[in-house]
Amino acid sequence: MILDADSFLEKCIYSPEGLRADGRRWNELRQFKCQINTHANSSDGSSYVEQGYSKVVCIVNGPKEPDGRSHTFLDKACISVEVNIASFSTVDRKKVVRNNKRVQELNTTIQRTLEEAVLSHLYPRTQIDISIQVLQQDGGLLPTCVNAATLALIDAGIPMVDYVSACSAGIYDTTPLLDLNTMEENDLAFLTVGVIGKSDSLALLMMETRMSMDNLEPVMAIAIAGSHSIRDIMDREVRRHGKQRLAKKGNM
Amino acid sequence: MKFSPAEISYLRNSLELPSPIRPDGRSSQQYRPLEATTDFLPTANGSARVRTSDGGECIVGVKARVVKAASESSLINIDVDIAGVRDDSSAVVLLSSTLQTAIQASLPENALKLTDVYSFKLFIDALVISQPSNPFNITSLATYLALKSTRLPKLVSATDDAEAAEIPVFDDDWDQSTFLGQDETRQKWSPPIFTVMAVVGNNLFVDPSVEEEFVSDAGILAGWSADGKVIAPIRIIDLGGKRNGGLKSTLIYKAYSLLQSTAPDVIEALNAIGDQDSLSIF
Amino acid sequence: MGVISITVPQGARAEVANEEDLIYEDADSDSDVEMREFNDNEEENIGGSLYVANDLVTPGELVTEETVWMRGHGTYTTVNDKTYSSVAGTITKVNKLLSVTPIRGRYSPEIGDHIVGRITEVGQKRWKVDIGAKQDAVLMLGSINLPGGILRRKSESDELQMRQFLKEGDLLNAEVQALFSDGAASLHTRSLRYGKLRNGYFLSIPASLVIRQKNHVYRLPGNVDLILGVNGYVWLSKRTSTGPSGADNVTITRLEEEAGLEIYSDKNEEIPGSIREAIARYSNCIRALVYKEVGINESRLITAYEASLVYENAGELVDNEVKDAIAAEVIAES
Amino acid sequence: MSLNTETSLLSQVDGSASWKCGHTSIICSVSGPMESKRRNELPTLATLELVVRPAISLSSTREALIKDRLYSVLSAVILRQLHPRSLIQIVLQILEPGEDLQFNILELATCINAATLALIDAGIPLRATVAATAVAITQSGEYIVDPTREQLNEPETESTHVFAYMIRSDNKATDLILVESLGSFTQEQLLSGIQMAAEHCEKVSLDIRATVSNKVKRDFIWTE
Amino acid sequence: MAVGKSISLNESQFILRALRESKRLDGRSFSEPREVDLSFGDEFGHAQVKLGQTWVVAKISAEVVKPREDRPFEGGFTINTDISSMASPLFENNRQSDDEVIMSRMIEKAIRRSNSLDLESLCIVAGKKVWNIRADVHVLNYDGGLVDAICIAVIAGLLHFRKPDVSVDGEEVSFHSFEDRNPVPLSILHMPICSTFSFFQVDQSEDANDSNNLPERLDPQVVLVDANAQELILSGGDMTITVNKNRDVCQMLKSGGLRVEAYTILNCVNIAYEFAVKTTKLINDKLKEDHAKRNVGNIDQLLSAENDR
Repeated sequence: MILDADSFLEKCIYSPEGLRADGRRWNELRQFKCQINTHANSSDGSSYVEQGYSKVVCIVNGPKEPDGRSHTFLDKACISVEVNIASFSTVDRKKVVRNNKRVQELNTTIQRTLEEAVLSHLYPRTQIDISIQVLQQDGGLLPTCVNAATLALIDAGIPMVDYVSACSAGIYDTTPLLDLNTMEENDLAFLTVGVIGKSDSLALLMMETRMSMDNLEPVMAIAIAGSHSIRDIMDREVRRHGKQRLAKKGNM
Repeated sequence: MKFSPAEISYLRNSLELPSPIRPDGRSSQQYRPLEATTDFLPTANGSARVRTSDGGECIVGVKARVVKAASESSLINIDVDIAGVRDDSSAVVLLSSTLQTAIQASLPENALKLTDVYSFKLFIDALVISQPSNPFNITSLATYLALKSTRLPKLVSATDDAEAAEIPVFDDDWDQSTFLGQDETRQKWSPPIFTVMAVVGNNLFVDPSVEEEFVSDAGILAGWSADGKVIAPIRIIDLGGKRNGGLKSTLIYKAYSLLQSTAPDVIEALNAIGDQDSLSIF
Repeated sequence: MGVISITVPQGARAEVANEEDLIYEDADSDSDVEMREFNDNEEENIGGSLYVANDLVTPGELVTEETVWMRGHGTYTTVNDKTYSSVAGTITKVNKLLSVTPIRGRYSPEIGDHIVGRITEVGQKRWKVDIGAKQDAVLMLGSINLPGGILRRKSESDELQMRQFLKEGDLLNAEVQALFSDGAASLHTRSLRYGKLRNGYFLSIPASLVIRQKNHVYRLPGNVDLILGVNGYVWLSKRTSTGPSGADNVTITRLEEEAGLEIYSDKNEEIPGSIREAIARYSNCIRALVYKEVGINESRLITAYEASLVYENAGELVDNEVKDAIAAEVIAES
Repeated sequence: MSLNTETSLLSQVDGSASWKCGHTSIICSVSGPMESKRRNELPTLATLELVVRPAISLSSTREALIKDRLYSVLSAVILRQLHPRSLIQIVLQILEPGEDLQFNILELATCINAATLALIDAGIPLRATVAATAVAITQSGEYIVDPTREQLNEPETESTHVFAYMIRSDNKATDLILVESLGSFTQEQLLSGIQMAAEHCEKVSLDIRATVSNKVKRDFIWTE
Repeated sequence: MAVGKSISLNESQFILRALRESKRLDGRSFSEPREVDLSFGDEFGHAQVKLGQTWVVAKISAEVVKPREDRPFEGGFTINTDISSMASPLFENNRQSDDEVIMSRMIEKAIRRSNSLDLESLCIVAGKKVWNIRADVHVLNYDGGLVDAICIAVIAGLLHFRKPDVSVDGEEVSFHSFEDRNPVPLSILHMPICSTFSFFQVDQSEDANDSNNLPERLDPQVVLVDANAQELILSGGDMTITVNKNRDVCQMLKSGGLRVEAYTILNCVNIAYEFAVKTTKLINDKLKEDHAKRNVGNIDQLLSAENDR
């Protein structure tokens, strides 16, 4: 339980010494922890991602027989995303209605971002359900969800062009800051990118706050670099888990 | 979930035997192994996660907010969210109302009271991520663990504010916090636990699996308090079984004794979890 | 025997051991604001060479630059003709075919697979069957044995009474006869070893743990028959003289005699308690092997069963420690 | 009173018309007959989907009332049996109401006229042309056809009426299809109002005819 | 936003082939938006925008409400963008599709969240009475570029709108009719202008149907500014950038779809900026024109924009 939320706010966002309120430097990610195959018994693919204090669980079911005509496409799989934000995920408890517009936008955005990476044309007439549970929020909701969904899809063995990794970055005065927490998101202009693989290609770009055009390039650059680092960490986890499973394959 | 007539009759016949054979060989009062973690959400006052071996999973977060006691109808609010189930469905309503009533009744009177005017209000939010069988068992167990791990910050301002209302101030040191319902003797409060038993013929089974629920005549929902006493409500519920005849009255008696014999073991196992530390929640 | 066992998550323990693997901070990489170079991961071994089989590749990883390979499942190529992996898995090469087998994934049917399935839908002249794959399989009315023998012609009345043969929820075992272009399977049960299932208990396990064999029907000690579907659907039943397993070499004449309407009966035979107990024990042995991700075949299952007899009550086998012990014994044996 | 009509001004729908009379301006679109949703399908008739959208704020009971009146007129005049199992979608967007919220006569009359014109533009078979007119009657017994906002707000104004006629051959307003009278009025007042409206509706019908023949001339310019 | 279920193979191949040859069917260049046709109605706050065949009307209205408890000094501002099947039968009445939700969120962010309307200037009596400004957007015809057109219409409508003058005497608030005192304009802090870019994968090879043959990662892509409805059906994804003439990017959204290089996006921002500068000037010119017209005829004395709903 964090009690000193107020004393937190008194600190400045970026000190003259180049440190942020939580002690990070401008280009430093928060602790990124991830695990795949966390829900082996109840899903085809699953993951758990922590980005700082943001924590989400993702469960993938499918490809499977579609639920009905409206979920059947003749040329590709039907991917649906449902984000559920737990009422206890924020510092002040807040019940989020499922059909709220912001959640709908989040669902659609994640779905379309993943569609760009998933080779869904390989699975026509099937359905892939992605369900994301947000347990705790501290900034970077969208990127954390995208990263968790990528891992869960890989865990489910669903073919993808490459990882989709997402990260946010903001601007403080003229200094770009990587991977913002809630406090920084409230005070700074920031954007979120979703990168395919180790390229500079963006499937996702979202900016909801006002930022000068001239700051865009450095902020986007650091966000892309951050996404690449996240891809590496995720790849490491996929390999760790893969090796562990291959070791067990010895039992076959 | 659909089953074939041959499967149903095999399962029913096995479960109806005088000494029943459950599909996984468990005894009537045996639970499936569970996995649990507590206190893993730093932004909540208390939290717990319970997972069953068939993939059922429930996460509960408890948050406290300072309110003016007079303006609240209840100081406890329980909200259950089952993935894929509508918020107003009967399963959700039954679950949250049962837990709400029982927890409210069992919580020591002044556990949430801060001052004459202010009080804590507890928000207990249960999130059932996946649940092949009836969600009652794991939701109740997870709620129990979450409440057991719930801590409230220590009040440092005056408790007497009847004359001059003053917003309460708390100690920033989390180590000074107290567990919910903890009294002067540092005795911890234990919330009630509910369980669902499946009825097949003359037999009762705790922690029924999906297939056992499907062939059951009905379910009996009952709870017990911390001291192992069976408590209200005791209710016959539908578990999705097709056979809906009446139940023999002796079954309720059986349910009582079954509960009484299992309750101490379950409480002991649950309390042992709180003492184990874990780094990750999965 | 305890009433309940509650443990902290396995993952938590594993993590303590490999904390290094899981926790990573980007503190040291002083990445410039310049956009990074494509592929700066030193772990990756890109070049003309091909990974050795069983090496792990992850999505987006270059598998080979050589253009001689035919690209199979789990790979893709761009116009530059390089081959990339699209899943996390291992590289397999069969002649000139290069594919990546995902570590995890749903069962993907192959022609000849012996599978167990459950009817989900009765349609026009066909059933839809859940076989745990990406799509439901199809069983055509013409691909089953009709009562009255193999030589009987399919008639319109058969079309109208399809539910009398197989209805929603019914279990059957069948062979994958053909695959559609989208990967869906077409089944048939035109042999007495296949058909509707009764007298037993169903459970589902990951298809990846089923070791493919010539025969997937096992006669197990304790008068129990097992159909270990390649798709991970398992059927444990009482051994019967005419059961699916007893009919390996059936002549057409016998088929005709036996293919009465009773092959679609929903009625179980009398099953003694001892067999029910044995079935429960076997199902727990299978779950124990699954728990430890040990591949399953006949001999391993028998080993597990024999090892389990130490525990007098089959219910003890649900405990994770007991599962560990049983699986360890099986691994030691093989 | 200035009248301004236009047809075929929207590209994505089958028929459209705008009707601007005084300060009331309404635009109407018609799509269909087209594929209907299974659950809305009628076995013997075309389904009529009608939407009336206010200029400001969301649709309220006021628009629901206009919609209800309009539906009774349109369902009677459209030959729905010619297109069973199909859907005809009619959307009316009020751009400028031209009257205050407590009134809806100008909007209702204009909606009917705009819808008729749009239906003709879409080529939907109709039993007859429908024309509507709004009338206000004052304390002194004065009849005001198509009153202005100010006239309606006068305390003098005692009752408001909308009359719609089906107009068949010879441009004669024969069948009264809608009467919507509010306020206090006498029997004579109503009857003479109806009489007066008939005359006016015939004029409106001429306007519709003029607009349509203009459109036809424009559309078939190449045939000459 | 792409609305439209299908387009014939013939048509789609024709359009894509033309794009490959750097041609658009309406003769525009790739980075050329359609001409903005802006006009104002008789009433204050009624703005009409035509962008090609796309036709939207924004109506601004004001009413007096009690402010939110947590924001006693701020007025309210709501934007309603409900699209009916008038725009195209592909829009369902009374139901918002995913695209419509994203679009309305985008307009919300572009105009409301970017603080283009000064909410504090809407305060009449703190904690008691504030103006609530409402923008109702009616989409009459759909031919792509919806967000762009709606945004211009709403901003122009806000600038055109006049609310009655108010005088406060202690707790007493009196509203002056337009005849009494000249009505007052809203305080608009900046003018966000949206530009939508659509991305196309124009394969060099004709046989793009080989499922195993994915396009090269760094394939040249076609980026169209302000695509029309037909082009949108074929687009692989789009991105909307909102900029004002002060070089502030107010909102950017590319929610999935074809991946695009970062430098392409930066180019798009520059194009969006040019469009914003041009459009801002256009809006100001049109407003001046309208103002001049009104002062000659003095129509505004007859009309009231106040709405007591």
